[in-house]
Amino acid sequence: MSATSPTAGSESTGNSDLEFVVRTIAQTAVDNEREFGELDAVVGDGDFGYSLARGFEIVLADWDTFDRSSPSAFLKKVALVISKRVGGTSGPLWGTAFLRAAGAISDRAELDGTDAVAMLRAAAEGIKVRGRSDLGDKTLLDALIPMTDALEEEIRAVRTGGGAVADPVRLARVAASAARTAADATTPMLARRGRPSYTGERSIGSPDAGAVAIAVIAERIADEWARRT
Amino acid sequence: MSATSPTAGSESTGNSDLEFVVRTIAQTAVDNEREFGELDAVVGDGDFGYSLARGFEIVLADWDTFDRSSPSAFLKKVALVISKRVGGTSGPLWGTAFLRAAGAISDRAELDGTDAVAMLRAAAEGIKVRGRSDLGDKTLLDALIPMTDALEEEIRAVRTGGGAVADPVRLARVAASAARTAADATTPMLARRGRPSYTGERSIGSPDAGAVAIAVIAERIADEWARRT
Amino acid sequence: MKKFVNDPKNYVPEMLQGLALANPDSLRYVPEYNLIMRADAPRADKVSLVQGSGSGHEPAHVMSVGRGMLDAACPGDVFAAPPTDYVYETVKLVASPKGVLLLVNNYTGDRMAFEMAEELAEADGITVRTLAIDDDVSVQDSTYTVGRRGVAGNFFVMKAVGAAAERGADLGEVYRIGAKVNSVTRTMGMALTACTPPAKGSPLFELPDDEIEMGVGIHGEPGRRREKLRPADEMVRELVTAVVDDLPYTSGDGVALMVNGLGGTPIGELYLVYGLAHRQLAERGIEIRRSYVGEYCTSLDMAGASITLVRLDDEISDLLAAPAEIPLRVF
Amino acid sequence: MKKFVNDPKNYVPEMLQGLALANPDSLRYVPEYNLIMRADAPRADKVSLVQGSGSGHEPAHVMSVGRGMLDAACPGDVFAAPPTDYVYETVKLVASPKGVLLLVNNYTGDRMAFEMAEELAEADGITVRTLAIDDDVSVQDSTYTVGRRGVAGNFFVMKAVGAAAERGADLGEVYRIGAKVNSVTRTMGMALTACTPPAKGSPLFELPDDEIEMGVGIHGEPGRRREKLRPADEMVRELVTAVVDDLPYTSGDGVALMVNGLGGTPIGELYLVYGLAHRQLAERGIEIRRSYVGEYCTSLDMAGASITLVRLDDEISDLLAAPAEIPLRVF
Ligand SMILES: Nc1ncnc2c1ncn2[C@@H]1O[C@H](COP(=O)(O)OP(=O)(O)O)[C@@H](O)[C@H]1O
Ligand SMILES: Nc1ncnc2c1ncn2[C@@H]1O[C@H](COP(=O)(O)OP(=O)(O)O)[C@@H](O)[C@H]1O
Ligand SMILES: [Mg+2]
Ligand SMILES: [Mg+2]
Ligand SMILES: [Mg+2]
Ligand SMILES: [Mg+2]
Repeated sequence: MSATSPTAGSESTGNSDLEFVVRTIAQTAVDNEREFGELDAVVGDGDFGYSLARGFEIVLADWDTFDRSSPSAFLKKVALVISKRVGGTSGPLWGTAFLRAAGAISDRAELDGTDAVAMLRAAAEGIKVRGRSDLGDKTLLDALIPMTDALEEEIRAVRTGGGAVADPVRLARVAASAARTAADATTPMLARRGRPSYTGERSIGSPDAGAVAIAVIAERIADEWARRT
Repeated sequence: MSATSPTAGSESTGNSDLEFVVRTIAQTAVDNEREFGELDAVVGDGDFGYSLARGFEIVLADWDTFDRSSPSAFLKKVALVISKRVGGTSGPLWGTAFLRAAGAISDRAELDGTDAVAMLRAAAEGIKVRGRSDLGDKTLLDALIPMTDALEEEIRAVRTGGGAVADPVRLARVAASAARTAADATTPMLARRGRPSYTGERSIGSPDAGAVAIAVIAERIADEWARRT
Repeated sequence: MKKFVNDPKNYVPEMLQGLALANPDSLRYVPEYNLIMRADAPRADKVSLVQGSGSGHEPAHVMSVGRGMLDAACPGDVFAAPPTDYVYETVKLVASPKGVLLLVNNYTGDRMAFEMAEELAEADGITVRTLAIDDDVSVQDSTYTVGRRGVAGNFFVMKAVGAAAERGADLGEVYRIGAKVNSVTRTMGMALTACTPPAKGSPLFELPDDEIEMGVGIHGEPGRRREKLRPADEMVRELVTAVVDDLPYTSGDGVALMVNGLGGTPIGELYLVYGLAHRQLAERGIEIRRSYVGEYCTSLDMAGASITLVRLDDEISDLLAAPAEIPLRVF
Repeated sequence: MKKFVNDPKNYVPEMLQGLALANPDSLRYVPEYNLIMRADAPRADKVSLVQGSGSGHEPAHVMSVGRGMLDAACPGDVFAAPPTDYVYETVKLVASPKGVLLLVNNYTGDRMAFEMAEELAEADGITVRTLAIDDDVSVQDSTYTVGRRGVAGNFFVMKAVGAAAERGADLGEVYRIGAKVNSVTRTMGMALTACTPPAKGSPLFELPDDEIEMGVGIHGEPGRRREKLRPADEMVRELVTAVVDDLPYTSGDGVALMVNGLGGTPIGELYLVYGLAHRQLAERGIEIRRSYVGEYCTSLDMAGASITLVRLDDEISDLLAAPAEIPLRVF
């Protein structure tokens, strides 16, 4: 991972949590081009890192021009860049994910943990529909959904425990560790969607590239958030 | 080198010295296909071993059918097979060499050391004309001609020393050792003929494949002759 | 990595620039959408044909644009489907009143991009249909999978629909022909070596000197199984058997036989393979009426080959024999 | 060695069998002399054209036999000139009353075989002329050397004399045209990797991952120099400069530009190289009127490319544009 902080060199970023998270996602994708590509090369075609990096590079380059009238409007612009500029399977899937996340918070001006869960659920549902895929197919959904479940569970636990607002640093850490566990758990799975599915039984024994990417991104967000506060 | 004796498996070979020598040349070429190819691969195109082996294979296969009415007729038949069936530069050069050797002994029924020298001289002259080449161009001539010189010198020395007939085993050994020395001496030469000449200065530093082949063949003849008697 | 490349990120655009420079009269390169189109497209009197998919399969598909074949090809980056937006812009550029047929190899990324583009274009009032090509017998087709892949057999679909469109057939008819050719076309491929995408800079997988990958697609991914390298005759028999048994092709069938090189295998070997396949098919009573030997759909520099059969009838034979004029001319 | 091959000794005959099976109507394979000829040769109304040389350069020359190009090709084994006898028999098989033109790349082995065959055929009363092709600028031509080599530029000679012969030109005229095309054609090549002859089973030389061979011929032999691998633009500039400066080609010249792949380089890279070369020539004011991108004369599976220029005049342009029909058809 690069030593560059995800917000470095950008005065107009603002400091909303949403912008921080999106920017961290983008920077992580750019920094991990090679690693993500190697993961996709095992039983895929090795372009996953390249596809994501080329798209999120443009997200970073266009950063200052995005509509910031609402969190939803901001996310929509990001979704548009991804849909337009990312090819492969990842373009439509990640574009859809960002677009659906935007839809889940269309009426919100400020976001909290519950909104985060809603956005992630909407993103996952969008990916399922677009990719004709589901939990258990050995895709990024197998990290994204367990991560969302863990996040929701933690928020509920904090509430039940009487806390009004969950600590975001702790939430991010819980999400990251759930994503990592889930990504690791894709290793023994048989791929039923995506290019690795063509190799049949041979897809067993290595983790899904997309799932690992979710874990790496979630971990980076948790790390950066801890540093930020 | 193969353990097979050059005359093994061939009842009709007869035992004339000429047949013995030709058969040894053929068998050596077949046995050294790989080695001769590797030598040609350094700054050439690696087919020298293959070309010789394919041609001399047929010489061995057709062995019993050759005209044996005279040494010259026999050599002519061998020359014809080589010209017909060996490609590359080696086909015309070795075919010409055998044909010219046949011409040098057209009137002889029995051959001696002096005939051997005459055949080798004629072969070298034929190669020079056909290949527009000469001593010093870094070709097989640079082993063939010094070997012939040494053989001639040894015969003269024996005569001068009062011996009527030189010991063929000793003659073969003298020729082989001259060929080896001369072949080694091609290493520092710049190729001016043949494919290695295209690489210019880079032809310096490795011996010429054809020259080494002459040395290997001459050594094999010397070894086999010693074993034969 | 040993390639003719400047910045690997510019590999595809620089290739397309070269293609356009070599064909100044017939082709147009539109860098904004990474697209190659006929200089005279769209034409009101014919259905426009577009094929996309990742790059790295050349001559498919950018070098198949021209009279009698495609009107446009919009390739993505190496092995990556083009972004939806580029497909959409391509459709708009070649939109004809007779409609647009999109040809897409059956991969998730490609299908999503093309189907989304189709929706967008239809909303603009353009008549579009999309045909998915899926000739690869090495992939099992079941509800639990994403279905067969489209591989070298796409050439025959492009050629047949290209000829039909050139003759003025309407969109429904062109679609019918494409679907029919796809339904009688089967392919199986194998790799001797892995390929090296320019942006990755190293081979996609490691293959020992005595092993091959059987049942590969065209994206450099490993195949169904790893096997020992064997004499050509035996490996070709495995390919031929897989293809023949799938449709199946039977004694008395008249077929087109394609031996397609994957990029790194020289044409001499492809003809050797052709000869073996031809004889094996003849033994089964299958009659070869048209022969195709060369590179049609590659995986960058991968050494390997695929075998494709098309069961011919008079209509298909006639369309395959129609003239075409694409960058792949020899003289 | 990873190749489609059975017994390596049968590599060439099995390739030629495949070629003949793929072209049953137009070609004939004569196994006794390892030769491919037009089914309709010789024709009394045209000069017959024969090219030989070693195998391993496919599509040159066996896949250039057909209407508008060669009447026969007699290839030797891989990288070895054919035996004299095979050339002689080939000449006899295609002997036409209008004469026979032998095209030979300028290598010692080839020239000896063809000149000996010419002598033998003339003794039989056949009118024969031999034209040596020597377009390779990487070899210095002096009385101390064997002269330039013939490499990919031979395509243009074959194409031009093929067209002239088809139009009924007599032997002297056909020879004049071939000699003229050869005199305005120059080539320079480079290798990214060594090639592996089937019978040898291992690469002809070792080339580290960051080095190339500049100034190679077509027999897998090393080039003039070993250099560092550099961006395509710089390597192409070295090739273009060597070719342009040699004739020299000057501002205002109209040329044909060929980017020829050596066997292992995919066509996408060749088009990238084409684009770079095209722009570099345009900078010098040289006008590209005809473009050729693909494999024309290879070294088995060697990765690499050569660049050829032909200075055009009306006569040459016209002959190059004439129709031809050879096995290398695409559709
Ligand atoms: N149908 C699908 N649904 C959800 N995720 C998918 C699907 N197909 C692929 N993926 C995810 O995308 C990743 C690969 O992305 P990418 O390399 O861009 O795709 P490709 O090269 O196969 O077009 C996989 O590791 C997987 O996590
Ligand atoms: N012009 C020539 N005169 C004499 N010998 C030659 C000549 N050219 C090549 N040779 C010899 O032939 C050998 C190569 O033979 P071969 O590999 O069959 O030729 P090539 O592959 O170059 O056609 C060289 O090592 C050299 O000894
Ligand atoms: Mg991928
Ligand atoms: Mg040689
Ligand atoms: Mg991909
Ligand atoms: Mg040779």
